Amino acid sequence: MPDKVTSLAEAAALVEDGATVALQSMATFTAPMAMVRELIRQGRRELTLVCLVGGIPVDWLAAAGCLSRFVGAAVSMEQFGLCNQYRKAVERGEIAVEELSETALLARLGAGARGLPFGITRGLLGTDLIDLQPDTLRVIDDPFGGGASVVACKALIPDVAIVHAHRADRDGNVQMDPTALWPDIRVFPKAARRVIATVEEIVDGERIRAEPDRVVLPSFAVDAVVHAPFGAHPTSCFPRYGYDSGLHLAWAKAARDPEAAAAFLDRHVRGPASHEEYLDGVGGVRALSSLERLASA
Amino acid sequence: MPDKVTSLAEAAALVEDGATVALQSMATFTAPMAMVRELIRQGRRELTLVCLVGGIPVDWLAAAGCLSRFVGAAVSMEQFGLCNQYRKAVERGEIAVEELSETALLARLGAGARGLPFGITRGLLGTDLIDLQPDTLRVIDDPFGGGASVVACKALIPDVAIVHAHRADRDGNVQMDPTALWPDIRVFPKAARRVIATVEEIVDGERIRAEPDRVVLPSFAVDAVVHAPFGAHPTSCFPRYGYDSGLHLAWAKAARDPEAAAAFLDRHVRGPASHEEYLDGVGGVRALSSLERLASA
Amino acid sequence: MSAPDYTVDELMIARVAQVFDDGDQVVNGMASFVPVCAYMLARRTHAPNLVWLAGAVGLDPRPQRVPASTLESDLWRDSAAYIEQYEDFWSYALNGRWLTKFMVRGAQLDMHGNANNSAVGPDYHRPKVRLPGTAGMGDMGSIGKRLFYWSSTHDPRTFVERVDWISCAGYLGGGDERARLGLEGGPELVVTNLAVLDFEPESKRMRLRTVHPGVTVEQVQEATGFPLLVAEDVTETEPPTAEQVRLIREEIDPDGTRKAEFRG
Amino acid sequence: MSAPDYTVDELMIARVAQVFDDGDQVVNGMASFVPVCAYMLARRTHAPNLVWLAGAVGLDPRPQRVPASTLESDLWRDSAAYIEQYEDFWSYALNGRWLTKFMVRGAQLDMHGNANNSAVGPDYHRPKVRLPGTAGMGDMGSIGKRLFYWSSTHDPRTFVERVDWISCAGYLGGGDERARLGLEGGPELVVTNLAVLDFEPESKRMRLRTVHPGVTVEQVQEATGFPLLVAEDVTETEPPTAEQVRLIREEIDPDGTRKAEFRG
Repeated sequence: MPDKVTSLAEAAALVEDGATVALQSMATFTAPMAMVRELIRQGRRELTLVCLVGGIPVDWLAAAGCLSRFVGAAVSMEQFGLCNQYRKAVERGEIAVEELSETALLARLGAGARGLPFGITRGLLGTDLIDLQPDTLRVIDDPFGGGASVVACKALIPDVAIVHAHRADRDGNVQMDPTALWPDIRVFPKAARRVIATVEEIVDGERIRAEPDRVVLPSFAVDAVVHAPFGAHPTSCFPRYGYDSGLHLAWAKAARDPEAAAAFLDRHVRGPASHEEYLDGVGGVRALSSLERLASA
Repeated sequence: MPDKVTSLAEAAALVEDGATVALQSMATFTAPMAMVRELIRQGRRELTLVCLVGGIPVDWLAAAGCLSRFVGAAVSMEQFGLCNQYRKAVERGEIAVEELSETALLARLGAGARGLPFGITRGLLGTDLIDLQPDTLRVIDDPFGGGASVVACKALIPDVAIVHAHRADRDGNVQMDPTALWPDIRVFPKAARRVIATVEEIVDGERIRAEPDRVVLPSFAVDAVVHAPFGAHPTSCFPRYGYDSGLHLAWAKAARDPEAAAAFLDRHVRGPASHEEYLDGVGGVRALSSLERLASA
Repeated sequence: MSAPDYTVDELMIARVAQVFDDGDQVVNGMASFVPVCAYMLARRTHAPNLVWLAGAVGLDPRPQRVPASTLESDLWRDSAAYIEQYEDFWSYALNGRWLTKFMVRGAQLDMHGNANNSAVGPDYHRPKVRLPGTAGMGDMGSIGKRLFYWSSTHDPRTFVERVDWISCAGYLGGGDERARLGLEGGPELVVTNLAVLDFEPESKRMRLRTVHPGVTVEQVQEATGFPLLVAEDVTETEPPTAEQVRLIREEIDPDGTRKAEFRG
Repeated sequence: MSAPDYTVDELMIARVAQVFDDGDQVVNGMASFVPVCAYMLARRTHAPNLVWLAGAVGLDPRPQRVPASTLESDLWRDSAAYIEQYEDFWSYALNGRWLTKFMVRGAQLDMHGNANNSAVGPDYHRPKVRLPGTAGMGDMGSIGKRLFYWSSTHDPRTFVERVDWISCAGYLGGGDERARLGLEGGPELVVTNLAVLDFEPESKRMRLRTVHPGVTVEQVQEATGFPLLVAEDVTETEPPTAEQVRLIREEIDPDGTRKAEFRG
């Protein structure tokens, strides 16, 4: 099999300016943060970001000026608050928002994954979000005359999906230990044209074969694999490590002010030349091992 | 939690004459055979059977006169041939067939599971099966004007789904060891009004909690749990035991002739008063342990 | 026996717990301390068989106490099942057989039980305030669920006559408008830091049912940005019992995490 | 170097193996010994990176030999991944990026590449012969796949002018009828126990391309229930090499399981 393992920098080249990027992110849960930092370092522009519930990666990308559009169900860092840099950019009209309920977003992506022109849901009926977004949402009738209407949700095919997982082999088989499986890893990669997976560890194929039911992405559906231990930091990667409260709080505070936000990004994202330097900058091995204890508590 | 564990006889009472029964069955793979035998013993009539690819349980139920209708993608025992008793009954006009492609069947059941009036697929376009079945299949246009048509598949809500699995606790959490996960256990139970699970073993809740990602049916979605070791016999239950070639061959031979088929059913299904007696009748522990060796070879 | 001392969060939690019957299935989302504490309380009192999908992930979890997040793994690491969300959770939620009651909170909540978590201001595309987004409420409002709102900020900014944008369908314009659209279920109860309200059956307008001890009908009306209907038999909200308060303080949430949303 | 002795099953397997390129993804269903042997042969020869979803379950399995079933666990127990079927397999199959080539066999196959596995006779509801059912071919024919047929029974009962019922969409009535329906892909090749056939690009009628060694054009026509188009350059089907035959006999299928369907 072709060796899919590559560097952060090379994998990031799969993401072009103006691309639609389906990004794993669910509040403080696992996001491919090492790749998000690389995209900021490389200065990507005009990205459309697709998330379920976008957390800190959305705010960092917004603060760095990488985004022109957000498609998703919500943006929130849960107890660390709304994403202020993203909010302000939306309020200034710099980032357009396509706001979908979870099932409507999943219907769009599920249709993309399955080569269907549209998917359907009963969610959103009665809300204002349908009329606000007629290009992608439309109420249609039951062709069997049952009387119930449904919402047709136009297929969405992102250019790239980016996820972080526990391990992969060099063929690109990506495996997760038992954890929450959100749609961002279950359906985003199936819908996208290209898939990048960053992983905590690269393993031999025999390790993957020991738990064939825990492969979440088969080799043929993955285009690039990048070794990025603690690659989800400061988001969580259960059961390996918890989210970093300290860094979330520091960002939430910085994000109230554009200059503080820029300084934060300079220090933690643009400054470090590599993922390893980033990890050193947020406390290195000592701090990170305390997150591991947190996750296994 | 209410104790869901009951007997085969009592669980079978959830299946009424005339019911639509979604039955786990995929050629020689795991089917809830102990429950199938109990339904035959109890003399159920006029059942509509919903299967993905129905194997030996379809033929036994057909031979026993339990069926008036079959809904599914195919009927086959793979290397043991077509199901002759079922075929003859269809050819005599005694069993009606609704024949769907796999995605059309899954669209019907997926819509039932999700409370949607219909699901959609691109499968079957161009075939004769759409016009043959206008009550449940209808070609509709893309409301976004993309030009591609899709097939709307009317929601199907079975009265009961019956599955066999490796283990459950008394609350009804049903768990599978790593194996093939067909739609018959992934979506049939979600679509049905009632769910019966027969299992190889009843375990303590702590055993279930040791592998929370391998629960295939959560307690609240299960109405009855029945302890039936080797309950899938003569179908397989990987990785615990393989299918029984000998009994499949014996049935395939008997099924060529109505009298031989009836004698087979009398001996193996109607004769034994219980699941335990059935197992004794097919060779008992010795023969079954050879199937275990087969599965772990 | 009512508690000798209690706080409004504890009263709300005890009141919300009453909504759930033994054997119900419930789910919670992000930053949902009132529902989570109420579920944990109900499971320890009248509803030991309340089936709880913690964070929409963990089935029947056994958290030692309420953690800092109601979504993350501390809540559900010890569960009977991890429910995959795309296919499994949403099938169970959409089916209609299960999870029939759903708790919601919105940045705005209006006279007819519609909620807004999308945007504030007349221009949706250039909002005064961009809110987090509809997330699951945009589904739950439309798929036949019985909706139960909670709010720790009963004030005219939250309780508005008409939400700027409906991101969770309540009774829409009121009367039978929701029913005419074919939507079943709908809002039933609103539990706030001041009162408990329901919806008058014909007009589907919000109606005051009980005021919390020490709160007057007038205070509730003043805190509400539209004219409230007032039930003829407005009484005082039943305070939590001493045992309920003990369970909340000692077992369920000894860290007091539930109180954060009340500090505003 | 062609094998000094070989059987028609081995010739067909070697010919079918040529269809698949290194890096393709392929899947097999029930009782599919010709495709399974061809995949195993291709992986041992020109296409070591052929991605194989054995039985639509096991990714890149390492079976020791062809087992009695091409669906059951003996084929895929040692796999890199067990692919869940409802959500995972069907997404990969329907997507269009993957699994672009699909092998099919039908009880009837017609002049325009339509297949029938549903029923024989003019009354679908009261058939002369009830066939197993459309299963996956009812999908694969309509979703843009490149279809490759195999048949070990090239005779007028199988090769009919018009199938009684189309359960796998080929070129329908021929010409551009398939394209007008918006269906991409379609039948490309038919590998039988007598010959290899394709479809003439304009009429979409089945056309003889090569005859197996020892078989004449006339014999193929006689075994076919409709007038065949015959390519101008009909040649002999390339026989398997000695190494291919050795691999099939010694490594892939030493039990000769592949031969069962040829005994009829």
